[in-house]
Amino acid sequence: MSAKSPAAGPSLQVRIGALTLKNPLLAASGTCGYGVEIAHVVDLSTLGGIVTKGLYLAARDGCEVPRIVETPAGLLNAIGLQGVGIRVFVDKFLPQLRAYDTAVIVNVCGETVEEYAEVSRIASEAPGVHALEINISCPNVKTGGIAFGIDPVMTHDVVAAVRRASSLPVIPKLSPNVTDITVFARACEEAGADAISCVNTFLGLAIDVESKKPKLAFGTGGLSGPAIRPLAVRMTWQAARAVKIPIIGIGGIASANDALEFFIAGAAAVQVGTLNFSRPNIYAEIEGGLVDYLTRHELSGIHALSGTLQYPR
Amino acid sequence: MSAKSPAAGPSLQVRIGALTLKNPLLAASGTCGYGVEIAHVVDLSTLGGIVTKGLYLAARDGCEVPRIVETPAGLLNAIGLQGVGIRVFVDKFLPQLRAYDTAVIVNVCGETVEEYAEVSRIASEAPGVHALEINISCPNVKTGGIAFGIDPVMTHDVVAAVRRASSLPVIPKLSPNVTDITVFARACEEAGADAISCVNTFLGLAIDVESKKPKLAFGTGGLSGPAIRPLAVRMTWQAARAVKIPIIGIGGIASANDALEFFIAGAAAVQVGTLNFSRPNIYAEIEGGLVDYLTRHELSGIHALSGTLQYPR
Amino acid sequence: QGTRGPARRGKIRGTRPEVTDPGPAAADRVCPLVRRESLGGAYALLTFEHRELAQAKAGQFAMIQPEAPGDLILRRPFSIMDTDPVSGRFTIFLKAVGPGSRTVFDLREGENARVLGPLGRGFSPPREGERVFLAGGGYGVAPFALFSRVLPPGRAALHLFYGGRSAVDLPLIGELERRDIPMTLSTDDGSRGEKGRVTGPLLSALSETAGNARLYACGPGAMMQAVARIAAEREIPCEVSLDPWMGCGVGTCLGCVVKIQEPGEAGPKNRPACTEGPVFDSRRVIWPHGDPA
Amino acid sequence: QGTRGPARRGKIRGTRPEVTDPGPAAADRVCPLVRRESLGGAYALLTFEHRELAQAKAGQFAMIQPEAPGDLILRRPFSIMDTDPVSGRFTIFLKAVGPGSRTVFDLREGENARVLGPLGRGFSPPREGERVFLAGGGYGVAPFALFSRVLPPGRAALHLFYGGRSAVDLPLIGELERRDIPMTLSTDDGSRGEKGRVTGPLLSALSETAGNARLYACGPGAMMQAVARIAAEREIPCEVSLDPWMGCGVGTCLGCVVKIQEPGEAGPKNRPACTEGPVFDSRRVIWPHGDPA
Ligand SMILES: Cc1cc2nc3c(=O)[nH]c(=O)nc-3n(C[C@H](O)[C@H](O)[C@H](O)COP(=O)(O)OP(=O)(O)OC[C@H]3O[C@@H](n4cnc5c(N)ncnc54)[C@H](O)[C@@H]3O)c2cc1C
Ligand SMILES: Cc1cc2nc3c(=O)[nH]c(=O)nc-3n(C[C@H](O)[C@H](O)[C@H](O)COP(=O)(O)OP(=O)(O)OC[C@H]3O[C@@H](n4cnc5c(N)ncnc54)[C@H](O)[C@@H]3O)c2cc1C
Ligand SMILES: Cc1cc2nc3c(=O)[nH]c(=O)nc-3n(C[C@H](O)[C@H](O)[C@H](O)COP(=O)(O)O)c2cc1C
Ligand SMILES: Cc1cc2nc3c(=O)[nH]c(=O)nc-3n(C[C@H](O)[C@H](O)[C@H](O)COP(=O)(O)O)c2cc1C
Ligand code: FES
Ligand code: FES
Repeated sequence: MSAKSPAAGPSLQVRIGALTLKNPLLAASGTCGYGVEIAHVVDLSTLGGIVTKGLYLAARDGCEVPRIVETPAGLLNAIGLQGVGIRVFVDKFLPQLRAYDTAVIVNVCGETVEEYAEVSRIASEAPGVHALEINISCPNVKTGGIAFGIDPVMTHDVVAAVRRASSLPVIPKLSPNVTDITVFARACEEAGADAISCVNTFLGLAIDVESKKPKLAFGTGGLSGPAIRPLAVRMTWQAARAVKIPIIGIGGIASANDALEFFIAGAAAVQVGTLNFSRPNIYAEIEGGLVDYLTRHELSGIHALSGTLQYPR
Repeated sequence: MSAKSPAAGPSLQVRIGALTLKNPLLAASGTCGYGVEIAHVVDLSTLGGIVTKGLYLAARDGCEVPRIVETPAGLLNAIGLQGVGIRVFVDKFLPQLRAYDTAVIVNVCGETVEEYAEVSRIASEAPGVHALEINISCPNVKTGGIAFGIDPVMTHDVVAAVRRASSLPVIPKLSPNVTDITVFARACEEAGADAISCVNTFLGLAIDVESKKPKLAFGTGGLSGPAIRPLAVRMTWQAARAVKIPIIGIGGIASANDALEFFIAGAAAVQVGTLNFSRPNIYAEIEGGLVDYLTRHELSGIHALSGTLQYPR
Repeated sequence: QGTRGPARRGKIRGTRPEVTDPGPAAADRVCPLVRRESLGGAYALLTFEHRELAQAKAGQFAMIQPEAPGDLILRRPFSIMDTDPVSGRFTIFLKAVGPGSRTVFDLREGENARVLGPLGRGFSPPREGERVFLAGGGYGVAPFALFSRVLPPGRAALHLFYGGRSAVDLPLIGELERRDIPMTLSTDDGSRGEKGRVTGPLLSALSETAGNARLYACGPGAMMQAVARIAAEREIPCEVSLDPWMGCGVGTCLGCVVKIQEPGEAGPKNRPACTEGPVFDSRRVIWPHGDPA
Repeated sequence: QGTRGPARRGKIRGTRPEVTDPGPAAADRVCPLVRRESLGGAYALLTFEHRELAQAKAGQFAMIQPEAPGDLILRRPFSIMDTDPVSGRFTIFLKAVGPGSRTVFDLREGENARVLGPLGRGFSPPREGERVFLAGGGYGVAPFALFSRVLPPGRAALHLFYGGRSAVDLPLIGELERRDIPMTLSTDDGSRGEKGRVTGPLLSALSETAGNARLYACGPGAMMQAVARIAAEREIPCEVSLDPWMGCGVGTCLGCVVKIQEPGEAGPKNRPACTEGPVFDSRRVIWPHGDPA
């Protein structure tokens, strides 16, 4: 990893397994579509990478509306992985995405281990896909999804199958809805994962008291946003100490300061999710804040900050 | 349970096992001291009950400061169960508390199963204690605490031991830091619990990026406040469907509407925690809101609202 | 929720002209509030300054929140009611109904708002010689202010049916009169204009209409659905502007999907109203509650 | 963090008279802001109206937040700087340092604040004939405004040492002069008053003092610790007003504990500063960083 000298300004470049990102800021899955949707609002080339909306083999229509509801400092969503399917993505969107200087990471979904493997194989053969994020943690589908992410054995099976099906960096995305995240981090490492995304949304429920029905048509949903940040930072810290592979921190990042918490906790890179909806240009602000911080603290690069938390015990 | 006729106004009376509360609003453990501290700010007789700060056999000095830090719509705390010990509580505070028309619930802590049992025995023999809340879910102590709450077998052992040691209603308080809260709810029911408190705080971490140290002296802390409400409502709903004993809903209640979400999800009563700090008089507001809602919906009492959620599946 | 298709499927004429100027590119801008006018109760007119946004097309909207940090995460969508490309200003008509609209409602002159826009596909222009009938209610009447001003020659043949529950629910009358838009008012309780729904006067007008007509509806769902039904029965081209709950405005959150069935498709698909709409050919819309009796 | 005990333990005289009027009972009140005066930069004086709170004792504080809902959960503690029992008003001196103080700082006249107070144990009055020396810095000087006004006869013998980093850090000079409190100013950079820390002029004053003296310190931790040390060495009674981070103000959150060792106790105990303080006999205080060299 070419860590520039402070003179040349701190380096934001990071390595995620075989993948090198020009900066550690990624747009999280499900919050930036297939990238092209936001290309006119934010310059994709300023991002280290974008993670696509979850993709199965076939197209899916997702849940009924309402699909999103705001909660205190949070967003509860049950989209249900509406998507065009991996083939349409490869044929229609990927070519447009390649015009931008940013890493393209496909968020892989499946109802069976075989589907995960097949989607991964198709994505891997397409030119312009840089890595696979394995979504074993979506709380908003009735089959698959989170079921794979709360059982260490199933987690291992899915990751191992994808590992066999692809030579791209494999990045399982963990569910926070577990007692001990380190168990799942280790299962992923043993199954051959190159990195770990930490974390997906927390299972929540919001109720409309007048109708006595859930506010979301699906019922429960996944909680994201600043509300969950302290929990996501804690899990990132736990996971980073449990495994050797890099951790991508995710959860409630709304400023450079928030991102710094994840790096210090042990993240090698971070993803911004919910805040894409209200602050599409937040990346420039975060990048500026990181450079300023690294300069003030005389660090050669962001990689030198990862895992520097001074924990009391 | 004497459900008044709508004419006489809706009833707020609820039963928690053998314990009858004149209203379903309790002050949560650790957020109202031993009750007497707030007696001059809020009329304790307007509360259904108060749950004491966690009590061990001996007095404890707790964690170093900083012990609390604000997060988005949340509060992260690591107090470390500072307390006077059960005997001093019984001798010094309990007599003063008995002057008020409110149920006194002792929050029982222990480093061993035996200590839980002994604290429970002492509390049970003291006149004026109405029930025991078993704290198997404090994330801020190095021994005991949450360890008991994230292992169903240990949960069962603690609850069973307390059950044997006391004839008072036994109310284990569950930790939300688990994959499946229903497993723990059932373990409590099988061990003879009369009700379940749902939930304690979520394990979180906040980092001061300039010093690269946790913002709390203890390191990690427990997240509470509105931020966690959707997660606590979901767990209350899951627990209520898993067991027959009543559930006491806890987590981020800041208004009558928030409390109603818990009742509809299946809670028989609720506790207000963090909001005691900023809105000590919130109980009157919540009680007024409940009565208004029950009247508008022509319900005989709050008991008739519990578990009325119309879930889509 | 079961969803049924439209009652009758007449021959579907392509009602959206191939080339519709999409308007200026969307971007996230910070705009100062230069004028705030209360229209009484929860209603207000807010005029912001921004060159590009002042180029917005009729029917487009923007995602807006105060620049000052608040306790809400998402912005809220508001239609561009009117623009002044010369002075570089645009106006929204706002009804405060909850926390999000309230934060915008509470903005004071001189304060800034974050405005992501202009967004969405607006109304398509009528064809030469078509008689244009507009049906508006609630905040939905807002975009017709701009729409009616920018209409090509056919303008004279335009007529607006503006309805609400009661007189107080027609706060925009003054603004619309100032733009001298021919109007027929109606209220459910008869406290202003004709008694009853907008569809009443609309129907009688249609029956008196010789030649081609085109409908545009924007307002409460039930009203738009009723107008769509009238259009379907008479095989009159009709556009409706839907307003599902929106999270991002740019097609990424998929929170705003509506069921749309394009010609030749086996069944309806969930499509984001923020990018494929908010204005849709009413014949493509599968209404959530099926057809009204 | 290891914590060491005070350097020397002289004989400890009971410095807190048995009966100190605790002031009016604390309660949660909604108070209108009747006067807001900026003192430049991040400093402001805020005067609220409330009969009971206007009875607060010197050294007491209140937990304050705007009545309008915001995105913060906890209130913030602020000392009662002065009161006017007649008009039923009280004033706080505020420095905006972060989000919580900022929300109070941003209050406009006419808006309401939730004020929980008066809270805590204030300063104990000096004994007959004692010379009173006050050491204040930062917002810590605020409570001395009220304290000096309500002092019994001994008043003449009072002197305030007001110090800060630089001249701009002494924004309260005007207010204190208006109450003609005898003052000696000092700044670290010498831009106003004597160059150096407040302890400099305080020491020389003490050396010139015949008879009994009593010290009161309120300000940055290091300053209070230095004053406490001076008092300990000379066995002069001294009270310090501590300001740990506070969550509730009433003794329930236990977020504000400080290490206090009462006479006869084996070791220090964590005690809530909000109820047992914020004013403590300096000899009971175990400072977090031990004694300064
Ligand atoms: C394309 C579009 C254009 C719009 N144009 C305008 C406009 O010009 N002027 C204006 O005042 N409003 C307009 N709205 C509606 C406005 O966005 C909502 O009123 C606002 O988002 C409500 O948010 P809130 O936080 O204030 O209230 P919330 O508390 O979020 O909602 C208040 C109540 O309204 C319901 N609600 C919320 N959003 C919507 C919605 N979009 N449609 C229907 N019901 C909703 C909620 O379920 C709740 O019952 C438009 C909406 C869309 C989608
Ligand atoms: C008894 C008491 C009396 C006080 N009287 C006044 C007063 O009269 N006028 C006034 O302006 N302020 C006073 N303060 C301090 C004031 O309460 C804090 O500045 C405020 O709580 C900071 O909160 P914030 O959200 O604005 O800043 P935060 O972002 O919470 O804090 C800003 C910075 O200050 C630090 N900090 C926060 N609170 C404190 C504290 N209590 N002590 C030391 N450092 C802190 C934080 O760690 C952070 O580094 C008093 C505090 C106490 C305990
Ligand atoms: C509307 C929405 C849709 C999402 N869709 C996906 C998805 O398709 N696949 C996935 O792995 N995560 C998905 N997520 C989770 C986010 O990628 C991210 O892990 C989570 O939101 C936490 O980050 P945040 O707090 O910054 O939003 C979604 C989140 C939201 C809010
Ligand atoms: C400062 C603080 C101290 C607490 N102490 C205890 C405790 O001693 N025992 C316990 O069972 N729960 C304790 N809790 C947890 C609360 O009782 C409650 O379960 C939690 O805060 C969630 O409710 P809330 O969101 O309304 O605060 C504490 C919470 C806070 C914020
Ligand atoms: S509002 Fe987000 S997709 Fe339409
Ligand atoms: S501030 Fe809560 S105990 Fe002192």
